[in-house]
Amino acid sequence: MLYREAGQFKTSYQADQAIFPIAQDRWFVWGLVAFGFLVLPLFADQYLYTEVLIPVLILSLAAIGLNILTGYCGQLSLGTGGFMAVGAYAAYNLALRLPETNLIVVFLFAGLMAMAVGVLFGIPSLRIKGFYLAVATLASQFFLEWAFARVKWFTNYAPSGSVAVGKLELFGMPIQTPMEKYLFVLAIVVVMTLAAKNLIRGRLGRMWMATRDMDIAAEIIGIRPLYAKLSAFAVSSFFIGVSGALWAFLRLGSWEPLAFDINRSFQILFMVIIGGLGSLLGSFLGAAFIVLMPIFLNQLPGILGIPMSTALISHLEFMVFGAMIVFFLIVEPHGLARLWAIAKEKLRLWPFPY
Amino acid sequence: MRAPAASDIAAGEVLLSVEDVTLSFGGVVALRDVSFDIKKGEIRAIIGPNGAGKTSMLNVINGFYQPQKGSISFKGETRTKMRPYDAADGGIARTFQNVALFKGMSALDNILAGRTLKMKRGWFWQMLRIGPALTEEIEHRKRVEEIIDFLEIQAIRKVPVARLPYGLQKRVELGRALAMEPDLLLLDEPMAGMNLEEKEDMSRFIIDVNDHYGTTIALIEHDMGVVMDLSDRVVVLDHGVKIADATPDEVKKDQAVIDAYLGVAH
Amino acid sequence: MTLKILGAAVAAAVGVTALAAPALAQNEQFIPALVYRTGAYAPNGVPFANGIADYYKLVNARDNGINGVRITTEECEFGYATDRGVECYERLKKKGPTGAAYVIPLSTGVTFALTEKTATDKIPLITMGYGRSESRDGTVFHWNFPLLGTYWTASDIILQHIARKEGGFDKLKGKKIALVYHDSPYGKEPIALLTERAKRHGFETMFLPVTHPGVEQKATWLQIRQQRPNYVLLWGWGVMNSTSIKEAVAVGYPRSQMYGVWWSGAEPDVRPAEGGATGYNAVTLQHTAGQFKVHEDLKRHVYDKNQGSAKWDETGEILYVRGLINAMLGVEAIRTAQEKFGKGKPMTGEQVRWGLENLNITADRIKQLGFDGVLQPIRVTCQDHEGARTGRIQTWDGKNWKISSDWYTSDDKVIAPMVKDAASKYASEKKITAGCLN
Amino acid sequence: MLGPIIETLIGGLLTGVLYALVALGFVLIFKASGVFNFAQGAMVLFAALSVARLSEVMPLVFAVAIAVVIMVVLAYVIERLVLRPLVNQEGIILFMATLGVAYFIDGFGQTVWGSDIYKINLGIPKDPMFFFEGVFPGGILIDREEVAAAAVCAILVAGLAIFFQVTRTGRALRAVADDHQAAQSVGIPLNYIWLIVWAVAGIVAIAAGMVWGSKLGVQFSISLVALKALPVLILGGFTSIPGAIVGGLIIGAGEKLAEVLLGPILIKTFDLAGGGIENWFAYMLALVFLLFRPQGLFGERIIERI
Repeated sequence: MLYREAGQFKTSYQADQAIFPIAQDRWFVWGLVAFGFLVLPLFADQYLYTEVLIPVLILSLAAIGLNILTGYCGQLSLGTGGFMAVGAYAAYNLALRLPETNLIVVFLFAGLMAMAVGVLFGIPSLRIKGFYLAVATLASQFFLEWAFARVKWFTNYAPSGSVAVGKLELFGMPIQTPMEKYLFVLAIVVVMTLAAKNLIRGRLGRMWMATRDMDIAAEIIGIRPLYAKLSAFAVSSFFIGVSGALWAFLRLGSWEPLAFDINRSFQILFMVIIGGLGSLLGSFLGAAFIVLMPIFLNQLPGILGIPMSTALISHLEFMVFGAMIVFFLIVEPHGLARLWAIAKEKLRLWPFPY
Repeated sequence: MRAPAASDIAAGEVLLSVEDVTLSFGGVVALRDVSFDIKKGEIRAIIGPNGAGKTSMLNVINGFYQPQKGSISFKGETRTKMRPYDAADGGIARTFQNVALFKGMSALDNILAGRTLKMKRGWFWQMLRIGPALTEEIEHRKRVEEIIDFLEIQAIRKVPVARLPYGLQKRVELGRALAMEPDLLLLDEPMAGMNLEEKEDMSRFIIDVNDHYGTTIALIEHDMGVVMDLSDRVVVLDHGVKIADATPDEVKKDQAVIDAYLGVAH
Repeated sequence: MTLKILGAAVAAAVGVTALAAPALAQNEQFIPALVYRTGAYAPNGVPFANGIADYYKLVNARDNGINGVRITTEECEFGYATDRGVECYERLKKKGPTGAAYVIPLSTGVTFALTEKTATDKIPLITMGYGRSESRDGTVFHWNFPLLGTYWTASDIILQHIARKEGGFDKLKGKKIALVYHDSPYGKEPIALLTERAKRHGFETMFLPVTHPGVEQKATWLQIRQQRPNYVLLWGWGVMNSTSIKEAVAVGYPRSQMYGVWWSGAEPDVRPAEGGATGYNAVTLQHTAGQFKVHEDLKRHVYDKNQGSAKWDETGEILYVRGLINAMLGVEAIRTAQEKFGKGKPMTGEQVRWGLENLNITADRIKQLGFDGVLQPIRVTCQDHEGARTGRIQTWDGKNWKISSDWYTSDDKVIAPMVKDAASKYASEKKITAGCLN
Repeated sequence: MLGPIIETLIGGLLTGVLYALVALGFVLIFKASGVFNFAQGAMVLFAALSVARLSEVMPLVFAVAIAVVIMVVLAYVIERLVLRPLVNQEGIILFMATLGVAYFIDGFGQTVWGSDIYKINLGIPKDPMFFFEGVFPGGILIDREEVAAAAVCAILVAGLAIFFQVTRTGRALRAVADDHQAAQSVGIPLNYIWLIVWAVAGIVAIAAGMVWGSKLGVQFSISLVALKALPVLILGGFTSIPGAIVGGLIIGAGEKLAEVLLGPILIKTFDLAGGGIENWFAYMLALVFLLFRPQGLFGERIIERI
């Protein structure tokens, strides 16, 4: 009964094509955004910011990027970690060599550099499909990881190979305390999610989805496969690049190439698959799940009072993690987003059985 | 809907001509020295028994296959190496023998996908979706709504195409092809697997498209009744060779066609 | 059915945020323990973590904590991954009545990541035998304590030993020394000192990085076989160490010409190669393997009450003993802080920092603690956070480690200027004014 | 200079054979069930751990026998709990399921067998053999262990090739790989076939695990060797056994030659901090081949029909 769209008729095409045509959805999302900006900062403590909210938001941005490439355009990629590294090091070098540049420009530059590299490594996708492409994108992952560990210019000749970021500030306001960092990340993520939603609803999104579903038919109705696939790689790498820069600047502070290794690519791929391929909401749900699960598992013995050695806990973490992935894939191959949709449908009937 | 592109060819002139095209896959010869033309505004049928090379012919016209010999001239200019999206750009649209719709999208989105070539706004505007991008989106949405009304599929606008019955899927595919506002529409067995009542609907649509929009149509069909009623001229292919090219009445009486269909030892 | 799953997922998410940490009694000193007991670095991480945990149990059991303040600790697994290490630090730094007393990251990568954070959170970093070599200069790195030796010290001691074998530093001219190192901040630390020494004495250097986790080294050792360096220095960690020694056996490079840093010279590194590792040398962080007087207390107070985290015969191994020593230095620092800021009270991070900076462990204090013959006196000052710069070379004879040299002290004429300009470069970059805290 | 090149080449070829051994497991399961099994690395680790720990308490032969039993049981559990509910799902869902299985086996293996470094000694002497001492200074070094491993691999490959081509179950396996439904429709017991395939892949994992285990010591990082086998797969094609061998040889030799010869050149020209180009060079090499043949050297051509 809570979720009934009876009586909500659209009079204009614009209204019909809105992001959330059903009023309940609209209020829910506006409520969520307002909660994020206004209510949460009141009671969230430092640990909640740095270990839960900021990682989930930044990684969902990367998950959105990968979702655009794999969920909407059907190109499987395992190179996410490498593209995040490109964003991080591009931002670091720009901030180092031109210290006064505004933080927004730094992150935009990071996105653009990752976009360029993404397109370059997207070219094989024109001839290669499916798992061959996934393994081909591993070439970009290992090459980028190697380049940032070896070419000294990227890490400003630091003998240790690890680079660090100084004090951040935006239009004069310092971004130091966890809350400021959180609000900055939240603002960027909300804006970029809206941009992603608009791209997906528009012409570009349809081209991606057409290429995903049947690329021959797409070609025949006038969609150039080169344009569709490379634009997907470009936009996806832009999102991943910005997320890489955010991860380095706001989450880590000081990092080395190993922070963006192959495990990062797998982590983001897990988020997209568990969250739900081809759904922005799925990217957020997947990111939240993958970030919270290990933390929750580490604290579980403490809560239940069973003394466990850390080795056992971390082995358990591996096992439960693997089991959860298999469980979710069996129960709902289309991920948490579909579960959410089913829940909404249940809400439509809720007190009544049918 | 405005008339097809203001092409300089007057009605009745040759819109597309196929000059002795030969297509072979390794040893297998699909088409051998086939030549025929399609005049502007007419409904041209291509018939022949199974495996005669009808779909291959369509694929050559639409640039999916590259013929080993011969050429095709469309709207006056002869083209050699052509990719399918160049054909689409030039104004050739088509439907498929076994429906090739985008399963992950709704019927409305499938038809809107047909508008891709017509929409011009760049990424930046699409991202903001305000001002010019929004007006463009709305304007093209209006155009698509006209096609939806024309094909009477208003009810299934938001339904993912995978859930639609076969007949409606064929209609959505026709809608997508019409959304490209083509000069030449290639229909590959639009009525295959349909019952009588659906066939009548589809025939009415084809005639309306031809009259209302003046679109030239090349039709591949097995149902002789439909072919004879709808088409102005008929090409008959058999084993990749053209054996007849005339009006429906002449073709009906042509002995070679009857042998091809009824099967005579060659 | 699916609604039930959704309910469980939501409960899980809520469970985490509304989580109340188990409240700790007031009079306890909390010390976090960043460990790795799984993954490619477990073979070295496990004995070290056991050593630390057992020493805290010993202090609690034998002397009922430090002047009556019992030690509580909590382990957090981070598998030698820098970002998970930072995550563990963030989670454990506020626990206990006065927060974390100090942090032992056991990873140079995590040390780089935490250097700035610990300065703002006011929690000292004890990086015994690792960390940033320039953090020895306490006037700039107020919160870092690379006690007993940095990697510049280790590599300098090895070079002094090689020079003595060759008959003097001038004999090194024209020789070729290779460094096989773990491709991370840890592995890259000695490169600066080796290049500096190479410039002074004219020997050739050859740097061969091994990518994480160090399983694939065939090409590296084929290069060594072809270029024939006179000596090979090994800066590996985890499974990389044993793989290096096995590959050396495979290409026939004499193990007697191989010298490992104190983190590449423990039993888990040499046992897998069985007989092949005989003759392999490593520099010692002062101590070597074996059981000392402190082990007797350990047996009576901990292992007899089967509280020990390792098997008794493993307690003599190098990394376990190093864990004991590291915990001992931490406890002594807290004890020194309590002398000044009040006995019988848990110390804050800032007070422990003062304790560390004024750590003075004399020879008879070492005897009292049961580490005689193992350690030399350690004197930490604001300028010198290293405290001691001595070490020896030990050799694996197939069954256990034998000391094969007498004490060396790293040459400050070479290292001091390097520390000076590296520290000043860091100070200018981070806008820190050099000087001692209170 | 010729001596080192030949030596590196031989070393590379032998390492390539070891990669092929791991790649074989991938090919087997992909060829017979269309599943890109990312858990092969974890299975190699699990097999190596079980052989190592068992051989501590019993002679090697018994340890291997029990390990075979363990791997068959593991295969049954995977098939029953993971694959059966996911029949007819698209490739990416099955790929993700194997990723989940890989994590589970990693955790489970280390919980049961422990995460220290264990030894497997196959009784093969470890010191190297030297040839052509006269011709080249220092002779050509060949690692006896790897030669033995190459022999093991050759036997396995021959056996599997025959198994696939000749035997009835082999043909059934290939039918299942093409189309699950079609195979089921002609009465091939799909689940039974998958059980065989995963069990055989488990046995191949034991062989790979023992060889890599004796070379590197049995430890968690063995499961990362799977990442070295991927370029072999894309070069040789996912569906061909000879492809895995040829791919392994090319990648192994190419990787080692690049590291030893190309590495120093790159370091000088770009003033890099060290070489280590093996990892990405193998993938780039495979990628170049892939651009010419998008389905690998021996893989079946993908034909698109509309």
